[in-house]
Amino acid sequence: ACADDDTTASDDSAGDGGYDIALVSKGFQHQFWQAVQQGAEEAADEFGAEITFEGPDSESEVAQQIDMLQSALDRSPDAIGFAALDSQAAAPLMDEAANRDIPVVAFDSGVDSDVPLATAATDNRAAAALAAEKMVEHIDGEGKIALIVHDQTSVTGVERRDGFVEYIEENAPDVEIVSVQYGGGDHLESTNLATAILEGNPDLDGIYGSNEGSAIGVINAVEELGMAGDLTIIGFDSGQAQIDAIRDGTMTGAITQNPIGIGYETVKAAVMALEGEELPETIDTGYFWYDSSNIDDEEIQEVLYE
Amino acid sequence: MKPVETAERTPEAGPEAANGGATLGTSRGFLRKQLQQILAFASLIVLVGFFALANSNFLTWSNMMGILVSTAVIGILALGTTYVIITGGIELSLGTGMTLSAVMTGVFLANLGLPLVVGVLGGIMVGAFIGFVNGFNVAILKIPPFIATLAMMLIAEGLALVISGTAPIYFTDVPGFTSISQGTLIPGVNVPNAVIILIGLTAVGAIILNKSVLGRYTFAIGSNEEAARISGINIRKWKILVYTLSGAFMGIAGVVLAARLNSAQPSLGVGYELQAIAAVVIGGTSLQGGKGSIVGTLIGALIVGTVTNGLRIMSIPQEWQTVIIGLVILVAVYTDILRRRRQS
Amino acid sequence: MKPVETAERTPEAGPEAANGGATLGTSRGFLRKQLQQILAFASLIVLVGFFALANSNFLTWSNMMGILVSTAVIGILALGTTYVIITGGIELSLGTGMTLSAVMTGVFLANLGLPLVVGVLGGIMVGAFIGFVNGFNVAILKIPPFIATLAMMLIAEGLALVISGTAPIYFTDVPGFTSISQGTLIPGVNVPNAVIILIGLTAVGAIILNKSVLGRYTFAIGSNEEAARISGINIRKWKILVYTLSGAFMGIAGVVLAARLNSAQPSLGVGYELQAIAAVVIGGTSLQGGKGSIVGTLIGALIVGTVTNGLRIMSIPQEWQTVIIGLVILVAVYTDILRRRRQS
Amino acid sequence: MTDHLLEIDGVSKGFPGVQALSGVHLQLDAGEVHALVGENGAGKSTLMKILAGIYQEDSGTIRVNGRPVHIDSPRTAQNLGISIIHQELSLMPDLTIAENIYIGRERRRGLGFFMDDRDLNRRAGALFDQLGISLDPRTKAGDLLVAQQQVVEIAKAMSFDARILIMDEPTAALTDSETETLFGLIRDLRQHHTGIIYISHRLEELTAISDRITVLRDGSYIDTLATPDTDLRHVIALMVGREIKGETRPAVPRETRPTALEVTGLSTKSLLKDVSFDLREGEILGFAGLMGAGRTEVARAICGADRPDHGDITVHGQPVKIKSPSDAARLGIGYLSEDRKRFGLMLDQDVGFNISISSIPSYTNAVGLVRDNQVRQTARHHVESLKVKTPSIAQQTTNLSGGNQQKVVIAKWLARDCDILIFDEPTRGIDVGAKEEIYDLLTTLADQGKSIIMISSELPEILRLSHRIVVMCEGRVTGVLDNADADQEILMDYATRAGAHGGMTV
Ligand SMILES: Nc1ncnc2c1ncn2[C@@H]1O[C@H](COP(=O)(O)OP(=O)(O)OP(=O)(O)O)[C@@H](O)[C@H]1O
Ligand SMILES: Nc1ncnc2c1ncn2[C@@H]1O[C@H](COP(=O)(O)OP(=O)(O)OP(=O)(O)O)[C@@H](O)[C@H]1O
Ligand SMILES: [Mg+2]
Ligand SMILES: [Mg+2]
Repeated sequence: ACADDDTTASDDSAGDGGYDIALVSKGFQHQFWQAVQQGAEEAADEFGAEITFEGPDSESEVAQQIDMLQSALDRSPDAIGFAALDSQAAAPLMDEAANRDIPVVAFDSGVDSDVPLATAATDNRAAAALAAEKMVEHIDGEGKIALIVHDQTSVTGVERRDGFVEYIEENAPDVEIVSVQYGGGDHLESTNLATAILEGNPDLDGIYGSNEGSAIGVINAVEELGMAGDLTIIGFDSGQAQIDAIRDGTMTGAITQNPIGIGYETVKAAVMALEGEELPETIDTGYFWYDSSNIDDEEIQEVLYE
Repeated sequence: MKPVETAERTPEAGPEAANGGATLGTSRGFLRKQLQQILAFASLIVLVGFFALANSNFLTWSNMMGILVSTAVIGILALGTTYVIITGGIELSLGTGMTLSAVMTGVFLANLGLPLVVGVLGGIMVGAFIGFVNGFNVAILKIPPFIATLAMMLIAEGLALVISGTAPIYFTDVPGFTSISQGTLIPGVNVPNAVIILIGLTAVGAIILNKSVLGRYTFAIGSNEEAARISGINIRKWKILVYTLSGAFMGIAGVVLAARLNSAQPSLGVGYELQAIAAVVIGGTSLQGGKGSIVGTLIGALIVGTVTNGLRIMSIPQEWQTVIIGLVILVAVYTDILRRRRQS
Repeated sequence: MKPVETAERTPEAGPEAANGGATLGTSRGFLRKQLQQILAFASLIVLVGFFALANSNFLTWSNMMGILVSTAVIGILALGTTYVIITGGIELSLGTGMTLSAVMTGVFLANLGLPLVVGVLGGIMVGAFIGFVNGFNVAILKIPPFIATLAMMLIAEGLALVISGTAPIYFTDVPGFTSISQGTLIPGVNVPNAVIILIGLTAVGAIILNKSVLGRYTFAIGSNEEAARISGINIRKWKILVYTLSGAFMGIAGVVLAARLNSAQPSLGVGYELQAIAAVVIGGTSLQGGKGSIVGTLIGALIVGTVTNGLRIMSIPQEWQTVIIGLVILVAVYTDILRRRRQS
Repeated sequence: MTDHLLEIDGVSKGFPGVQALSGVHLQLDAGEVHALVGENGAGKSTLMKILAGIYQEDSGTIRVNGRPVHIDSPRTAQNLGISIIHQELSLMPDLTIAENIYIGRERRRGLGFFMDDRDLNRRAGALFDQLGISLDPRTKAGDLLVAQQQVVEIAKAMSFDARILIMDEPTAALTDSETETLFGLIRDLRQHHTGIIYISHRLEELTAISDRITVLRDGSYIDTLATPDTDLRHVIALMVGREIKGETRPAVPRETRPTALEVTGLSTKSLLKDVSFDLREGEILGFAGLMGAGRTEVARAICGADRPDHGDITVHGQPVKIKSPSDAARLGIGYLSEDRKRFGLMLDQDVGFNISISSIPSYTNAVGLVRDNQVRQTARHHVESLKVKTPSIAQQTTNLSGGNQQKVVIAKWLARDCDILIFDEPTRGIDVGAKEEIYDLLTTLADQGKSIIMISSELPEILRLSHRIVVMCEGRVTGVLDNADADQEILMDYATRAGAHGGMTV
């Protein structure tokens, strides 16, 4: 809508050497997003760009993210990296970016729009299915399990829940999901949730935590109840606590994405776009299963963060 | 002694003129009073000046509109709840009640395919109904406002998720819906409708508060509920009306939000109540009740919106943004306190 | 009339005995009053009974301890802030202030490697200092408590992130730290320390509120600040002390939280303030000030903790859990209102 | 015989722990001023609140013009033509005077949705003209002094054109000249056949204004007397059940004693100009003056409640800086405010709490905990010695009658044991019997060596107790007199040396 205001926007800051790239992510306080930022900064150093990195307080704050994207556009950066909490909500701003010739690279999960030139993301559904597969494997194909998910409505929350649940429904008829609850990724809340689930279902065989905070909540609960080792715990993402729990056997294993890679590839793609190079439509940054057997592999160590 | 003479002298110029109490005034006096209040908040002007100097992209038309648009939802919530707070109450179901209104608007328009006007009015009515229930619980059942609206906050949060099936409802197939927030009514001038709605509601809200019966009784109840009761005012009725009015504003905020996001997001909204109440209190309305102003509330919301936007534009690291916003609120309010103290 | 004779009759049995105003009492009377308050909240007992029938796993020792442990952090925050609320103030920096205390405990113990006791006391002192600053802003600068503590909420949130470098601080290398929450002091009896701390602080808190000069002045300030001032009470000093005390509780909550999570999570804490204030208000303390009780606060926190746990144990879908918790709060408080009305 | 305008028959009302009224009778005729008297807590206000629709009677009947009525809300009372001036001031501080007066009766415009504020102010202005009140209707009620609020309450009650007008201690906060104006108004109303129930503890007023007197004691009806045939001493005897001794004057002057408090050059921007006086040990120093003369402001400045712009204070010869009431309290200065609701009481706390709150640190044990037994003992002691009428010290002060609340505030300062006591209108709203007790108390305290400043708008009271009298007018001290040289005329002369303002005019 504001196309006529600002036609010369993208020329402004190229003068002082680097490109100005604004990244609007889905969060900033959590370790995962810090790792994405780290990767983005590495790429920025490498390609001589300047980046800013912002994200809303939680993954339900769609409106706050839209405000951040709006402010980022008003700053007239050379390119934008965007991890949409809700693609549709962002559609008008995507159009505005297109009108103002600001290239957009999507990251973390796809943006349902033809504006982004490329998407650097993890396939969350497939990753969650892998987690489910490992769960079934470790509880020998039967038993009761529960899910602690970080969000009920956000894309990542829904995909990591549905990918997991669908795999179980299709491949493991003898596995019963007794409870799916949501702790907002808050460590304390997730701990309390997991405690209550374990109290209510003492015969539980496994729990899956869908992000770092959720997984740590499960570990805390199991340790407090003195049940470490009694059941299979599958986590998601990394961080010191999960790594420690995998090493000491409390946690069976976890799925990790490649957050540093996501950040790196996003900035790299943005720079390439600004230099006029062709971009692949999707840049799969991949996901990995890690447990005590492969945690020290170089390939795994590269994608873990503490 | 000449009582008439003293009564005629300086009708508007008492110490109240600036402190937002209910004062009597002619239409001219009314406007002047509202303007005075805007000027009173020097902090807002200082902030705008500061950011304009710090970053050349700040003082563009597009960014000014951006600030207003991003203030719109919190601002509308805050306007409505100003009444509740002046009665000495509080409204914690603002955020999730707004979400429930947005979800119901989605049900009316996207799921049931009702006509645009009907669906929008329906959404606003849902907000008003939530407010009515709050008012009933507070005025008739005598449940403390904090508890009544806290419970409603949880109930609305849950219901929004239940009704929407925990998934956003999209308005993609509802033509014209997004233009409620994003379109522009005034041709040629690039002012988004969300901004026009915010300004319009401020005007309407200020008139209701300062000139209407409801407004007068709002102040009376907040000032001394017992005295208002023994003066023969039907406290229950007016309190319910105040909460219902606040609910209607909440419903409007829900519609504007949904139109902005082109979707009803069922898990949005927790925490908005605190931001809205903060805007009201920064704007000079007292949580003790009895004192307050609608224009002050708008300014309170704009102060927060401006700082947030300005810091983002300046690319300050996000953790520092939070610290700075905290400090700015403290300084802005303290300056205002000092100014008033000097005045009296 | 024979005032003397009547004055001797049933010194404790006035209508206040149950409503949490400050009353004078003997040590026996004091205990009796606290017990009465526990019994008063029939709703809690009804709730426990209901869940016990609904799910056989509910009424186990381990689950009871689980409820208490999961109530501990919010409960401790709520205990401290009860004082602030009785003075007529409010404390919004509870959640993030607690986080900042936890982070600083991490800095002291994990980063600087100070001895356990020093680090823990340091963390508590950080909380007390945050409270002190709040008290200063409220009592000396006369900034309304809502604003002063809202600003502090943001400042503490930002500082926790800045100081920790937005990464959790782990206590893995601090021997004995986790046992502050998870260990058990009393050998043989399986009561986690977090629970012992919660109960202990309730007892200490109730004695301070009901038997100390600070407690008496807390009620006086909340009842009528101006009258308290004219009565020769140094309002500024005692208000600062009240906020500092509340801050110390916040610091303790931070340490207990960190010990429970074995880490200081810098992004935790937003929203806890509302849960804590809710516990206080459900427990019968009035946001208008002047009325309140520590035991009531504990019960308020337990009501919320019990319902949350019970619904989780029953694996009710989470969106319905929220709705039900809202309804239970409404019913519990309304029942209590009815009971009091019938009593008088 | 025609029906009475109002007939109260066998009305009873109980509160938890208190039977406030039992079987009370009262008849009021058109054009009659019917005085209602009784000790503090006798049930006068309760009866009036029943008529005003604030409380409902437990049993008994009320008839208006012979028709039995059930007054279930303030609105019903208004519709029956009953209007009341409340004893406890009940204005909405954030609203203007005009808004307060016409609340609920505003003229509306625009489909009944908007207020006509111009009309409101015009009506209030006209009302004030008619009543001779010089207040700006646009002033916030919260900015008014107690006396001015009382004037507004009177104006509000008058604005109803009521057939039955209840006045619950309307003159408690007024000085003599304003009282005279009020009496003029009452006589007017009597001409217009309004029935008036008049409650006051200033018994001499009854002779001046009332036609009949009904006496209540402990919630029971005692007797109704025709004023012209009645000796006030008889009324007092019926009220308190015993004889009250007559007036005396203090004998021994205290000029030779050392100075306890010396104030020099006290000034504030708003009002006070160069106020200087001294207070001797063991002396009662009376402060006389009209409403707004600045006596309260002097007291507030001395006790640190407000900061004066200039002025020096010495206590027992030592120059002191008093920045807050807690400084004053530490120096042994206590201040009993004229506005007990705002500055005196914590209404939602109990009697024991209120009595002990100023002195609570002196009841702590070794670990700093309050010894509640001792607190209770002290509280009971004061409740007994001041004859505070309360079911127990655990009663909330908000449930006490006005006069008994006043006694609680006095007890608070007695418990604190100050050397210098400033009593601002200490007998406001207190019954004759209790007044005598307070006079005795003040005299005893002075004899024990305490120094007392007594601000009062009742000249007889000042003349009776004070060793010396300071008279103020418009913020200046216009005279300091020995009691022996003073009488009411002389005091009034000094008090009007610069012309009064801000109240009802004569
Ligand atoms: N709401 C209430 N709850 C409990 N007791 C009450 C209440 N209102 C009045 N009382 C009691 O009823 C009795 C009568 O009080 P009331 O106010 O009618 O006395 P009064 O004659 O007006 O006294 P005063 O001259 O002091 O104003 C007193 O003992 C008082 O404590
Ligand atoms: N509590 C107060 N708040 C604000 N102003 C006050 C207060 N008390 C006194 N004043 C100011 O002091 C002036 C003089 O009033 P003050 O009460 O001192 O007179 P007074 O001689 O005690 O008369 P009275 O008590 O009979 O009304 C008032 O006009 C007012 O401006
Ligand atoms: Mg009375
Ligand atoms: Mg005075």
